[in-house]
Amino acid sequence: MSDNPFPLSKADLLEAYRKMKTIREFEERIHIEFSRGDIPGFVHLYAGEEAAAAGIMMHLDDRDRIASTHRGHGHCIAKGVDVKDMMAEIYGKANGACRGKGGSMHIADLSKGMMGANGILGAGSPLACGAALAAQKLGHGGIGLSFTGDGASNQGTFLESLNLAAVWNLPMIFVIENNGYAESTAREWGVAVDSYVDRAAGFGLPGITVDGTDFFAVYEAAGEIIKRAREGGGPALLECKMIRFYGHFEGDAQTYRGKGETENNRANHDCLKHFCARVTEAGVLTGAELKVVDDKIATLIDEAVTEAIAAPLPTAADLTTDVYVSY
Amino acid sequence: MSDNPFPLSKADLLEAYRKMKTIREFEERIHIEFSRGDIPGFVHLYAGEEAAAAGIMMHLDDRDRIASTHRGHGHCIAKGVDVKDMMAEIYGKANGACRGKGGSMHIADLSKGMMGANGILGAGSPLACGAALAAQKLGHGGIGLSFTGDGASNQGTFLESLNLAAVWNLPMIFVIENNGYAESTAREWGVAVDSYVDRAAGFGLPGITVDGTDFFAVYEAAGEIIKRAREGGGPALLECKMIRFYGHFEGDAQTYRGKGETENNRANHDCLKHFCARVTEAGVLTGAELKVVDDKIATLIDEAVTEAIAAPLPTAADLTTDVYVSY
Amino acid sequence: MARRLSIKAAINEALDQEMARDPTVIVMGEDIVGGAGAPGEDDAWGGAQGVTKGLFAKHGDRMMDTPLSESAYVGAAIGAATCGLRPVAELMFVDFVGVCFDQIFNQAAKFRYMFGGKAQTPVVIRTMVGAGTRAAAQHSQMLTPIFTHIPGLKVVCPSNAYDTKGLLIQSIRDNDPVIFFEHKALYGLEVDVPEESYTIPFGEANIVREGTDATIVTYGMMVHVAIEAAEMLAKDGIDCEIVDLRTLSPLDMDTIVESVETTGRLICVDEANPRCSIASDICASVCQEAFGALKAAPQMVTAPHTPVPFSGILEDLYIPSAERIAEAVRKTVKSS
Amino acid sequence: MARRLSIKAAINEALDQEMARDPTVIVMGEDIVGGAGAPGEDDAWGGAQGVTKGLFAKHGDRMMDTPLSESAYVGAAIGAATCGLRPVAELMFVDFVGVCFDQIFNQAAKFRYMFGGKAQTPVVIRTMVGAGTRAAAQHSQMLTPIFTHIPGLKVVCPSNAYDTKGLLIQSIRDNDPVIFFEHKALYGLEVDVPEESYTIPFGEANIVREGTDATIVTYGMMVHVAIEAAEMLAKDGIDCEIVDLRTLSPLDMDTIVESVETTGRLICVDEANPRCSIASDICASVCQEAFGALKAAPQMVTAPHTPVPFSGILEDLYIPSAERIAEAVRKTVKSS
Ligand SMILES: Cc1ncc(C[n+]2csc(CCOP(=O)(O)OP(=O)(O)O)c2C)c(N)n1
Ligand SMILES: Cc1ncc(C[n+]2csc(CCOP(=O)(O)OP(=O)(O)O)c2C)c(N)n1
Ligand SMILES: [Mg+2]
Ligand SMILES: [Mg+2]
Repeated sequence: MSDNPFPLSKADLLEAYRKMKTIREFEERIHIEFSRGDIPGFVHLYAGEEAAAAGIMMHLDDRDRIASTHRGHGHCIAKGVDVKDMMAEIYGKANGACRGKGGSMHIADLSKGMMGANGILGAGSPLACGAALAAQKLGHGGIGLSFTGDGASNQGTFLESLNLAAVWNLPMIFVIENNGYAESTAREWGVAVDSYVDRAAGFGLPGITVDGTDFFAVYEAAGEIIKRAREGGGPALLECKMIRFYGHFEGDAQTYRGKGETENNRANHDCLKHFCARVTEAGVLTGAELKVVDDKIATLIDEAVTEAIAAPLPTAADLTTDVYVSY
Repeated sequence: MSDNPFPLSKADLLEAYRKMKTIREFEERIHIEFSRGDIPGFVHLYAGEEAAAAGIMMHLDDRDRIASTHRGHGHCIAKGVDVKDMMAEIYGKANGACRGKGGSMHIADLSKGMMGANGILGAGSPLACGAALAAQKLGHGGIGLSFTGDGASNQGTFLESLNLAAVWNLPMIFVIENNGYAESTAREWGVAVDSYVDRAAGFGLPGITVDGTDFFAVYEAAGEIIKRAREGGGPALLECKMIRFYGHFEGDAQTYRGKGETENNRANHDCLKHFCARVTEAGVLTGAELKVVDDKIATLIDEAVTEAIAAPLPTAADLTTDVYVSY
Repeated sequence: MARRLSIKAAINEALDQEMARDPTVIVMGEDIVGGAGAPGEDDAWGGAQGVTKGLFAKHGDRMMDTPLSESAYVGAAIGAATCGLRPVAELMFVDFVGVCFDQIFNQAAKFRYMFGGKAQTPVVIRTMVGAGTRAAAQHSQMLTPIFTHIPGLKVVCPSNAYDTKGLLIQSIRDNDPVIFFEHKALYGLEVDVPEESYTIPFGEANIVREGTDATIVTYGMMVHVAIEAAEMLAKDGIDCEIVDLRTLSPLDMDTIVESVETTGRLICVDEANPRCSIASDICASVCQEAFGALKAAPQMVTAPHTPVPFSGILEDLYIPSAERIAEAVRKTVKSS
Repeated sequence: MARRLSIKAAINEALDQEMARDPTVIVMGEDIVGGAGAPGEDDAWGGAQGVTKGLFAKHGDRMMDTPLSESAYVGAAIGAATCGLRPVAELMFVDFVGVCFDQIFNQAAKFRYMFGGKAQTPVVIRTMVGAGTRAAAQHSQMLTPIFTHIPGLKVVCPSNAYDTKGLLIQSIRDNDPVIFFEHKALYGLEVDVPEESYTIPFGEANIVREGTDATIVTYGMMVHVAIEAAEMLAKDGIDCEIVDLRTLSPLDMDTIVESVETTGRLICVDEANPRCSIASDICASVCQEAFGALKAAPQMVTAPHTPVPFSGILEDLYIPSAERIAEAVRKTVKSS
């Protein structure tokens, strides 16, 4: 076996792979279960975008807080939220991550630094600035990080946050997940500027654009700006250009896509395939090693679904609890 | 008398001077009347900033719509709102521009294209985009224009509007009135970026910064971008660096100012003095000609105050009218 | 000629007819056309629920997809309304109002008053409300009381396709800002709807069921739940009158009071949260105006004082049920 | 040791004491220090009304001036509250809430429920309310009903300096999001206030005047107007009890109902607009819970269904007056 040309140890590479593959399997399975009619509500899948979540989250620990979007499963998994708790939540069960009260769009686990998926575009950025502020005031070395879609990058909440983070010099990272679409509308139609680096510059923030389907590119760029933020160097923006494999939400007929667009994406722009090729070609990980991870994940997801289906529903008493800490 | 080196006719120069001087006299008089205790509520004076309003408004007519700020008197006067109606409004009288219901912060006259002063920072920009949209759809060649303070430039409403105007290619001009302060706070403290041209660029808009105390600089820059917008060339941003002679509002002790700051501003950075010097030194207008304008304005303001004081108050019946067009 | 039409189709038809009739009517919202700038189908979505599908083919660039900036485009619709257009802006879910509330409650609602009667703002804001689709706390709210509280807004919430068409056309022609609430759980519901254009005046409630024993006042989806309750109660010989408010502001107090004067019993039903709700608003007004007519304590049936839960079992308990309404009616009947 | 203290001073003292006691308390808002980056005095303003003046000298960078971006900094306060701080964010005027409402009603208010009880958000949002200062339609609103409608928020509106200090300290220590309403017309009002730190629990109304003939329920500035009305009525032999709610959510229904059971008459007074108001909320709840105790139709005295007018003569008519309250009381007394 050759030398490791990557900036991650073998163990870390396996961990990164585990994150990405878990997200992929989780989402592919939900796609199937949703189409069966078993999963209620709005579900937005992260499949295809895994390298961004994993490449960033490899640099974070439980001190660090992230604020996510409506498309939050990938962020949750990469940040360490329990997969079975998530699945139970998506099924609306009493043992779910939010005891069945939140659902796909509101999964949170503050103990893991996951401040919540969010049903409101742009809402996570001010909240993550708050996390960054708390880190700054409490001095624990953590950072705040928010994910924002290309479409949501036009929300005033997000834009105001760029300025706030800049003037307060917060340890804050803004990640733009540019998957080219906001629902059915092309990014170019809703945003007049080509690069989010320019947008960041207009607020006094350094920015960087990377190929978000390339785990290593994300990992490297994120590592640099996260390190700087941690050391008091202030906020930055990271644009990840990426690809959404499924529709906007489950049930989207996607007639706005070009002919063969999805097939081409799956065949040629799959961040997982890309990662596997890189690590095996470099001879750092073997197909067999990856397969071990795959098998564990397959079992985990199977169990998660089976257990979620079998889990108890909330009861009537749960309806009116948890509105306040004290009444 | 020498040739006219200015891009305005003599008549237009006199009109520009009339606008600026009327604003100055209006504001100086309100300052006095307010300190007497005769004027109720919040009053924010535009004195010192006249060249921006006049330099821009010389290019606009009644088709064009402007959305103003809390500091709106100057915009109103420059856009042609009746000075006596304004004064009566500020005194809360039944014959005021808003029949006494609006006051200083809400003066509007849609027939003159003045969509309203506004008590909410940033709120005017979306509204003016709507005016620009109406102009675009109705094809009457008008434009929309909003004024935004340096402080208010951090409001999401303003920032979202930049993008909206860009993607819809609206005939829309964003004017940043950068007077260096937001209330008592220095601009640099609340905005991390030096130039609003950069901020505009981050949304795909061309921008330009001018010395807002120089009428001719404002006139020229505004003329160019307004012409382009009118011709379908799309939106632009104009930053005017300017000086607020008085406090944030009437009653502000201004202890945040530097020693001698106001005296220096009045002595050396007075846009009116600057204008007068330019036009008389060029020999285009004489002191006597300006004096004629001054005298007319002095009489107008005197009458405006006297008549406003004498005017009738609204009556009880007025309290519940004008909530709806139809009930 | 009437045909059976869903609420969704009635909205589409009302918009279509008004756009055809009046060139100043424009429609805007997120993905209300869909597919803009994308390689595939134009008009790919017609809004998140397909409500505006097909209008792009007929009305072209008067159907405007917006960037995801509610403050900017709702504000632009409002501004344009003061400048000669009659925009209909779609706020996909009412739950999103928090990012653009200022433009609605401080700008549109107040222009006419602040400007001394010299402005008019004929804008319509269409928006989805209501629970029942497992969409959880940020996509299921009513929020009707918040808008009804604000002077200067007109607030409409129809319960069927006939009213939807007539009230939406009225909303577009009305010269005041109108918030038009569409209950997402009712979109598919069909009734007879005339092909011709027609308006239903604001401030006229509809008695959807006549009865003598108790008056149920409600609106939106709850009209149907109240009807179910009334049918249950009819078997027990309790005869309910149901008042469908149709517009929450202006409010048709005359019809409500008249009904209560006949029945002597009032049950206010509201899918919104209980505090400062439409239910409490009507209950209080009736108690003040027609106290003498009441034979028993008025009852309010509302959602609990909680956000909307995700899990279906909890959401079903959250939404006022026919059983709860029937129980409230029985309480008023028993206690007098 | 008690001294006479204004509401303004009471707020300042409560913030000071809590910041001294708990290092996780931070205070933020626009110009709450003032003079930041400017050449002159630091701490130049202490907020638009000087309420926080002097706290910067004692607490330094835990007093944070913010850019003019309410969504960003109110949201940051909320986010920080879920991460170990206890931020007190000032929204200068409640009228500005339209630009940051989402962070309050969809985020802070709903976290605990949406996350299944696993989050807590100890944030306080202090904000000025009320009319009377000729500040017109966008700087004079109450909007209390809008916040009271939202489950997950606690809503406080004190009427005097004693309550202000105790309720603000409670608000800071409370683990739920609190909206703390300060009536600008009351800032200067002085009463005896102890120097020591103390809390007043939420959900406990205060009977500020005992009486036997009628119960006036109100809060904020209207408490003082109600007292004036009660004094007028006392001359006619009508003896009013006045309930000062202090917190609008949670609501102390027990105290209200108990009082109405004694007096048999209810007058709800609210400076807010009438529709879906605090007045209608309480009126309706009392009618439902204690109908039998009412000897006469309950009365509501509120602002009219209009924006707040600028001209003093109109604004004075807009604000509920002692005369209007007295008239409403007389109506209930006469009619029974
Ligand atoms: C304030 C707000 N406006 C609109 C929506 C509806 N909505 C949900 S997701 C979405 C598209 C978001 O696109 P983007 O930000 O690019 O994220 P992506 O879905 O591509 O990950 C829209 C319009 C919302 N949830 N919140
Ligand atoms: C949304 C909102 N936030 C805060 C305020 C209070 N306020 C009024 S004027 C002002 C300062 C504005 O500064 P700037 O935008 O620079 O305008 P200037 O006063 O300098 O003309 C503030 C904070 C407001 N009116 N609206
Ligand atoms: Mg996207
Ligand atoms: Mg300024």
